[in-house]
Amino acid sequence: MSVENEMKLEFDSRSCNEGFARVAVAAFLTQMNPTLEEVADVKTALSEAVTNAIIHGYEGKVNKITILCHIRQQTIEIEVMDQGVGIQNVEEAMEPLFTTKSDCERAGMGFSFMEAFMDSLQVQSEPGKGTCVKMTKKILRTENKYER
Amino acid sequence: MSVENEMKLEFDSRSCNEGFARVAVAAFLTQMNPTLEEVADVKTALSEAVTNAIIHGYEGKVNKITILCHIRQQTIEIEVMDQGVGIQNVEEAMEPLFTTKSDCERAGMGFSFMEAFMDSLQVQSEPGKGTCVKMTKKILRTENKYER
Amino acid sequence: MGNNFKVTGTSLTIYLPAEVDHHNAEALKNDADRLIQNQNIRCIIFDFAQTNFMDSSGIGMIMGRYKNLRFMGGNVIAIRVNERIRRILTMSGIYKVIDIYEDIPQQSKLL
Amino acid sequence: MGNNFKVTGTSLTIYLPAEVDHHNAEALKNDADRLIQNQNIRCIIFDFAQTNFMDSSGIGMIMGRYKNLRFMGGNVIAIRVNERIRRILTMSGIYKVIDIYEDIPQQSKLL
Ligand SMILES: Nc1ncnc2c1ncn2[C@@H]1O[C@H](COP(=O)(O)OP(=O)(O)O)[C@@H](O)[C@H]1O
Ligand SMILES: Nc1ncnc2c1ncn2[C@@H]1O[C@H](COP(=O)(O)OP(=O)(O)O)[C@@H](O)[C@H]1O
Repeated sequence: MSVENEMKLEFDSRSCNEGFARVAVAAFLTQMNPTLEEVADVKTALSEAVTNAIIHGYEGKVNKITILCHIRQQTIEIEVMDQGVGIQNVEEAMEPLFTTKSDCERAGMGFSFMEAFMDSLQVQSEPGKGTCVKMTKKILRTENKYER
Repeated sequence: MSVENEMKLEFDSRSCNEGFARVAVAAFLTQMNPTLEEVADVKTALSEAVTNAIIHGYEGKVNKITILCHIRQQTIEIEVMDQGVGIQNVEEAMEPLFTTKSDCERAGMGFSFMEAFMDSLQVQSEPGKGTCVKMTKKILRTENKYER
Repeated sequence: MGNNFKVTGTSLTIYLPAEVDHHNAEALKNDADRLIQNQNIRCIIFDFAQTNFMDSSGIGMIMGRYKNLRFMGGNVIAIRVNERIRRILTMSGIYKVIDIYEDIPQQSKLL
Repeated sequence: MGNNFKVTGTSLTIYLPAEVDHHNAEALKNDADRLIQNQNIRCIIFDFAQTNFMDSSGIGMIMGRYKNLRFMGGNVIAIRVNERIRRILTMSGIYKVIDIYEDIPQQSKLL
């Protein structure tokens, strides 16, 4: 395992890329030798952020989503960015069950899941400019030779 | 499956990212519903190009490698780019068994494998500027609902 | 839609895919709702046997079907959930309105 | 290095990882060469039972060990290769100098 490593992923905001994004980030995470539980946690949080960019940020229109992953020592930092509509009131948006798309059967639990499964969550957003969700998680296990 | 989809992946030229790059591209490919054989072909060709960027392009130094994948209809196009030392004589470099790093036990088969496993291969390179390897492959199978 | 649905009387079993995310949930929703309307469905069984991933889009999808059915006096249950899925269901609070069974409850009045 | 190597007399079995690429090959090389020197190894068995991926870096790694051993009058074989690996070995031409067996040849003079 490198103590420092970085990757950037840019893709179309199509729902068929949600699974792809999860696999790519999980594969990058593997070098930290995480538990299955930790991988599942990261995949869930990432899935929420990417889905939000597709549904809320770009409202279904095709545009670019960027994921930035940075490994530093035992911590993975993940940023999910869109240049979509942005969020008027971030504090309100982050409240459990809050959703602006209840007609689309959104549960309003995206941010709650991100908070529950990661160690930290920061949301930066500007209406009309876009949204950046930054999450970190400490991965506890250590290196395994010849395995990734 | 979208008839058109695109992703860009940028990562450090560390050997521990070779496996990650393969998984990411394979995951992107999955939406085309490829056979296991086709996935293995693409992974092998990609692995050759990424390894070359790490070993030859950057000669072991840490810098950025970019992978661009584009799906158009039934064809996947993959570009692997580095801003490394470049190739003096591309034609010669592409000859089977040719290698400039036989001391590192290189088999000189990277380009041969890329050609064998993909439908087309184009290499653009400028000494001192870097190298871009562009490969395409037609994926024959069709959509499977609910699966990726 | 083929293997993803089974109708028995007024019961609909939905065999969920390996990953229930926004993409897959959208596709399921449309097909499920067509069946629910056309076949006068009163009970939905979400079968998680193949599922190892679900996020909050899955919760929204289940909740949506629950609301539609509840409105007509129907029932929704979840079966064969693994530890991870159980945790997601628990965190979401959806377990309060949807029962989780090991397998299809044979004697149940639900079916 | 633990589970990746087994020495029996002057034979070294190398249990290759799931993916033999440049990254994994480099790590294997160093450990293998240390054993080969210290234990007076005369035969290397590359065991592909766990391997489902190999690229030309793997070919270079096998070829390198072959050259070292050949120099001292030794032998190199590959066992338990799947269809994909067999194709890679065939394409590379390495099968001309390295024998491929279903499993460890018990009666073989090689061992
Ligand atoms: N990337 C984004 N761009 C714009 N708005 C967003 C974004 N992410 C979240 N939001 C807003 O925050 C609300 C709450 O998000 P979340 O907790 O994920 O619930 P849900 O996605 O189910 O609505 C959303 O309904 C939306 O209004
Ligand atoms: N990205 C690159 N940057 C610079 N040189 C390269 C690059 N890719 C290939 N080469 C040159 O082409 C040669 C042949 O490449 P290849 O067929 O992959 O064999 P090998 O990697 O085993 O040497 C290399 O030895 C190297 O000199």
